[in-house]
Amino acid sequence: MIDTVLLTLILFLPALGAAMLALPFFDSDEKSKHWMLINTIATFGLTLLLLGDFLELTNEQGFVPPLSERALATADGQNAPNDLVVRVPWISSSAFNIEYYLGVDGISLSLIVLTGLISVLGAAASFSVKKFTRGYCILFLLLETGMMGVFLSLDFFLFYIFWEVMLLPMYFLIGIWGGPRREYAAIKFFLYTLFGGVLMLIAMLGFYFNSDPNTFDIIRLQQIGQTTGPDAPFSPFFQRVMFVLLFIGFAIKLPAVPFHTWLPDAHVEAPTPISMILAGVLLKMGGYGLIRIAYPICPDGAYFFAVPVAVIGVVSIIYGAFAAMAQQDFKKLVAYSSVSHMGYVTLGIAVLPILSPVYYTWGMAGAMFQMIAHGISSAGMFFLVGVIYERAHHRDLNRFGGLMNIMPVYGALSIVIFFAGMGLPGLCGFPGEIFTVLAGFKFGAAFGIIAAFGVILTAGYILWTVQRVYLGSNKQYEGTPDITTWETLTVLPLVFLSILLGVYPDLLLGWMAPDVEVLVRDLTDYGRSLTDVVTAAK
Amino acid sequence: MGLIWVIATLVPLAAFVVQILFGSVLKRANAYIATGAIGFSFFLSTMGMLWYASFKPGVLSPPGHHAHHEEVVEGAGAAGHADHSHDGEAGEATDHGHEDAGHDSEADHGPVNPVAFEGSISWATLIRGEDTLSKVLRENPALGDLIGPEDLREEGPGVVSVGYRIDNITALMFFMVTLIATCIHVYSMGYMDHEPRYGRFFAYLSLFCFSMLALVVSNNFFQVFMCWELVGLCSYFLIGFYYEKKSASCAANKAFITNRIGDVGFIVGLMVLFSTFGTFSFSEIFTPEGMLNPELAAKADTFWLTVAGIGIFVGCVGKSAQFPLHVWLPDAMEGPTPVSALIHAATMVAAGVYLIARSFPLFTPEALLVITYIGGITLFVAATIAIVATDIKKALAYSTVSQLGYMVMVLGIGGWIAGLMHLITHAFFKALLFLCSGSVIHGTGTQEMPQMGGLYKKMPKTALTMLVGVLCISGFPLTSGFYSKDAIIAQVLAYGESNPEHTFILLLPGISAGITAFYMFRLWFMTFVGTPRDKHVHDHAHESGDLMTVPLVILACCAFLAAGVPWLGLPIPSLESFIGFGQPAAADSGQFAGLTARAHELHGVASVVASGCALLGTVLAVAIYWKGYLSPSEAQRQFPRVYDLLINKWYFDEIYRYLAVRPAMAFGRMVAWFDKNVIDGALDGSADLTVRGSNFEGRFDLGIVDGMVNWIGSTFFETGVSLKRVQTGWLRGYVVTIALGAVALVALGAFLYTP
Amino acid sequence: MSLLVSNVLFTCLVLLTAVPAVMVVITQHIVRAACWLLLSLAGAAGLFFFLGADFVGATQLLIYVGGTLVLVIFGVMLTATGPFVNLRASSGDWAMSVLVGFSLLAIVTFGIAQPTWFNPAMFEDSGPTRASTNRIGMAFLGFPEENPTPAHPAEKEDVLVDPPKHVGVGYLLPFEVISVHLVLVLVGAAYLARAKQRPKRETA
Amino acid sequence: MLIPSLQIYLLVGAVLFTTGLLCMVTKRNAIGVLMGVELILTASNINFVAFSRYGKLGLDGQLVSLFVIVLAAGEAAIALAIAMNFYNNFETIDVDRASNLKG
Repeated sequence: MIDTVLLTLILFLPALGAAMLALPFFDSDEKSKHWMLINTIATFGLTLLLLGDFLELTNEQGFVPPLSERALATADGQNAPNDLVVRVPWISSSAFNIEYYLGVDGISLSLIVLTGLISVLGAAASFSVKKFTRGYCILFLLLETGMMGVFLSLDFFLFYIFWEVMLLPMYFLIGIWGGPRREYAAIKFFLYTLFGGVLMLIAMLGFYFNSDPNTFDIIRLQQIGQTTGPDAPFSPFFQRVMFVLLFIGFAIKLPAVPFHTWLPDAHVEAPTPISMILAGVLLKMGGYGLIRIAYPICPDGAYFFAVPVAVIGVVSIIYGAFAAMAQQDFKKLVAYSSVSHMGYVTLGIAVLPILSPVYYTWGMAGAMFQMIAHGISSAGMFFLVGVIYERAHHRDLNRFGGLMNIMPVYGALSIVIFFAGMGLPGLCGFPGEIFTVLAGFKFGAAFGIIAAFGVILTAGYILWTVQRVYLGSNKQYEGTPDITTWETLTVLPLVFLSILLGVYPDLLLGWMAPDVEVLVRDLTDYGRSLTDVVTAAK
Repeated sequence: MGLIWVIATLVPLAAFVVQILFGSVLKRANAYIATGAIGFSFFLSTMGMLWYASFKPGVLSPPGHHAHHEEVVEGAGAAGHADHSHDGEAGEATDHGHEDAGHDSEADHGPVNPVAFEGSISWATLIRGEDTLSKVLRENPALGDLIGPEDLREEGPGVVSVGYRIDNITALMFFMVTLIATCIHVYSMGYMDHEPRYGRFFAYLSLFCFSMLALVVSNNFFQVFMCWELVGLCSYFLIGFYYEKKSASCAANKAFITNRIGDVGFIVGLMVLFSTFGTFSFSEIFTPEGMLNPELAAKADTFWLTVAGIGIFVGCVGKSAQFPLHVWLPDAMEGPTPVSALIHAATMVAAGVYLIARSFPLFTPEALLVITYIGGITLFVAATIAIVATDIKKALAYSTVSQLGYMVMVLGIGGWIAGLMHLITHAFFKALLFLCSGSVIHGTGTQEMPQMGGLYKKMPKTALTMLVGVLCISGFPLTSGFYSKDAIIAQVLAYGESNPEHTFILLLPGISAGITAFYMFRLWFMTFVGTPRDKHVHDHAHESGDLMTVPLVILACCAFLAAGVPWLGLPIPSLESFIGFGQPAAADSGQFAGLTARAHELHGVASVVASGCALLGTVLAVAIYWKGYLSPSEAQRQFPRVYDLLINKWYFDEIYRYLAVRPAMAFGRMVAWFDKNVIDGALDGSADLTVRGSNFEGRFDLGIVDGMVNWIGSTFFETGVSLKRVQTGWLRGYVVTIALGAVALVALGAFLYTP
Repeated sequence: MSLLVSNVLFTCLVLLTAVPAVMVVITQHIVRAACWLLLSLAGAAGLFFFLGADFVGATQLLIYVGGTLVLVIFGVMLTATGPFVNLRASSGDWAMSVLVGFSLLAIVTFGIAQPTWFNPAMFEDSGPTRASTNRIGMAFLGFPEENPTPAHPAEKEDVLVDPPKHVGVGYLLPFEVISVHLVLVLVGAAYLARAKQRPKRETA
Repeated sequence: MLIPSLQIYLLVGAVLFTTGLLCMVTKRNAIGVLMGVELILTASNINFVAFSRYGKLGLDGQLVSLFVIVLAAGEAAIALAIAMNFYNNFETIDVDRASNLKG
């Protein structure tokens, strides 16, 4: 399949499905749900196809050519065949230069596949939805298009559009199908993200008007941003200001600590599948934005603010872990654990002043790996919490206990997922955590060591939770049915991936690391030229 | 050939996977799979061991030829490079290379460095292929100056690999672990017979065996760390095996979290290695003869090296239950007894000691001093607590901690051989002791020694095998424990000679040797001799079945003979010589130069001291607990303070509860509060403010903006209303008005008119 | 006609016009007011004659005095029942209206007394234009006088002149429109004035 | 003794106008008001005719005064008809009471 069609189909198949749900044929809830599931599975299949295509791009040196190379080879308006970059002028009248510009590299591809997978599982988990099912399915599919769009877009304008597109379905999904405080949570989520989006918009326009010719092309902006010298279009000061704007915008999504409070509320109130999507995919957009946009376009800002960003990362790790430890609500605990885990992402991305591409690759690749791993483990955790919530109708940790004996299969699956979240070697949480911590140490010993202490706290709250929920004995929930086959099938891919990625991370790094390396090399080259300037000044 | 060990490692993993996936089908057959797997591993490791020992005659040289060699023949592991190939074949090719090299260095120069087989596959590739620049630099270090300043040079680990490295301590550890594990598997089939989660127990055991073996064979610190956590996980599962009991799950949590605290230290060590050396590989960090790679050492300053050493040691402190992280091990006795024997006595807890031995050249003198002191404090504190322990397993657990303290301490003073020797011998006799205690528990249904007594007649096999274990641990002559403890005392004496300032810490092993003998015999006497103290327990007691006693007998033989049979004077290598063959040069140079030789000279004195202390302790135990010359309760009354301190385990749990656990929880609550009230509060406050602002603005809108519009409208309206009055309908008035208007108009014109 | 006679006559005519007009205002009795009005309008007609506008003066007498005023007097008679004969305005009204009226008069008089009016070039006496009906008719048709300022208009009177060459826009069409209008007005007036049943007062 | 001149005519017109106005204002009788109107119209007629004689207006002044006379006749007819109707409907001829159309 030619790449244009493939990428476009991945992007719009869910939206198309959503549109078709409006047909009168889908008059029953069952039909809608099945259609949603089929649609997400088809999209996921396409993402796998995309993965295959991507791996086929490998050149004789055993590398897939970097995205920038492929993107620049694709002339405006005409596409090189099957280089997985689509570039068509969209709003080009009166020199707006907005393009329908999609492309994948290892970094975005892993997130796209993750999105596809989590969407399938989310759709599968949505079978318990009772209220306004058809509307739910439509919003769900629209949400998927939004998420795919964010990861696929290479045009900042397009990126921004999808960023906002994703927001609205999410708002309704939380606000209509959520828990008792859903309106508060939905509005909080909406406002937070919108606030971030506005900052991003400012930065976007800043880039646009400071580039010559004015462009929204992210690849082009990256090149402009990485230009050094006195006549660079983006001055250091400009880059720093833009970096702060972008960082706050993405840190809200990530979420990093001072901007995180929407997350526990949104998670607690959101229905289970939405929690899965939220934790599994939406949080990754923040990290992806940092990696794809904030850092490459504003490397000077990144260098300038490396220490504060790393501090935010470390504080997120510790703060999230402590906050998780004090929670009574199962979902809230998992939500705070997300804050803690995404702190590793921030830390891993922040450590670029190491100036050694090899070492920084550890941080960056660790951050990427952590995002994928967290997508898997936290989605699993939320699903498992949802399973027990459906049976017990509460989430109070202190009222559970003994579920291991009552629901053995559920217990076993939970243990795997929770231990993956804890970062146990052999499960997916470990590589990302350890890589970022190691790189953090290279950056500054204190960062690494304090982040490493997060390991204890994580173990503390996860084990305590496991003990309170699964261990011990409990008469109250005697006879609760074990996890159903359908639910098992939903969570099994996550369990399987947790183990697979933990045992053999090269599987993911194999296609992700080269692109991370390219990015890291660009950034460190920029940093070195900075130090050259500094030494020359001395 | 390294594949033997690789397969032997992976077999339990395969067994684990099969058991987990098909556990519901297999049910009790799990036990056979697990036992078969570990048995097969044992078989393979035996073959490997024999092969390893056979292909190099130097290994088989009898002891005594322990002359120190200035000249170190480079072993086959010299190449010591990480093999980045992605399959086993290339690894095997390297092995052949080693083999050849091994044969080349067959020259009979007495002990030479161990042959090391190595192979690895990449686990996480961050830099695909080798970076050209770093490749050039690695090959031509001299070019570094030309290429750029030091700090900008591109180097560092682009790949994290997993692999194996087989040298003599690996082979030995592997053999020990598989042997004991096999015995324990068999034993467990009897012991766990009536357990509901019988199958799962064996699955965990298989996973544990895999993790432990992978730890032992690993060729880099990173893999060690991963396995380190995995054994911790298995330990967690097995301690919490009876998870319905709150105490069990708490103990499991405690074990895991305490271990994780140690692991943070380990991670710190890893971080230092990573950022200063840029590699985790043993063969890159250490030279083949067992020194720190001077190239790398030049890059690191002493401070960070010490931090790395202490960091890794902290990991060992956690895993090997050293002071101050020893508190988890006694609690870990909540697990089934075979687990206690396997994990918490023989293998996992010894992994810390193994790691110290492994990374010995890394430790700076400062780090070693820390190790010595920690080990010394541990061995004494744990021994004292063991005196008053009444739970048979807890007594053994404290004994384990104490014995581990011996190993750690002696490693700290350069007793590399002595430490590892004690590790091996201790593994056997402690496993034996635990299994015996398990047999007792199985037979009586209680763990409390005050309820036992006079069980000898009921369970003679258990009693006799246990007596062997007790003799071994007490260090009675001819037993394995005698040799290892003797080696330790000799090392201590030798070290004390050259470092008199540390005499205090060096007294502790001797004292504790006596205490060890005392509490072990106390345990045995309280259990097996005297009058039955609990009628019910005694009546109920019975000897265990063959499945349990046969492993006991095997282990008893092993424990007795573990140190070899040097007393027979046969030309078979003793344990000491086998281990000594692999001693790193670092343990015999620098501050430890000549110490090994000196220790050899002091063997005679040491054996007298050790035996004397042990005898003293034994006599005391006989006097109190067998013959009843002295009353233990009288002693309690005499020294109430001491007794309180000991019975409360030196108040460690309480201290931790008040200093660590509760503050952490409180801090957690504080953070949650902060989150809920301050951050969210600020947020809600600002939202509220916005709402108020909007309300104000709304009012502004309503009052001013809308008001303006309304005002204009109403003004016109009211003007109209007031003008309505003008519209009087009074016709004549209109006329007047018109006229008036005309007049006014003209008057205005006249007024304005300027000719 | 000697100058003196003409002056005396003029004075009489002025007084005949102005004094009855004042009397119309002053008198309270509506019938008397009508009579005074008759005199005043007749005086005005006299002035027209004096000005040489014979046709206008005749029309004034015929239509105004003969037609309109009779109509008015009819109206007076029809409505001058009982109290309505003497409807008095209040003295305040009087005071105000006198004030206004006199100030208006003062202004107009002041205007008339402006020196501009004495500019003979602008307002010279062009002599009486004894416009015969013939001439007026021609004027209505838009045929202007040959000589706008006839030095001897008497010589030319009663002579049918040839149609002048230039034809301007005459007043014939307005005159026709007004005539038709007048007819309609009269018809309407007849209709309105037609005696009919007084409609019942709608209560509520 | 008055000598005929434009100013005298205009003055007569002014007097007539003023009296007409006063008549309109001071008469409460609708027909009285009508009389005032007639007076005012006459005043204008005098002006027109006077300007027809003095100045360059020529016959146009006379023609316009003819129009005025005709219109005054029509106006009088209509006004009287209205007055009659008013009288019929309200049983009065007092214009002060004709205030039904006020706002």
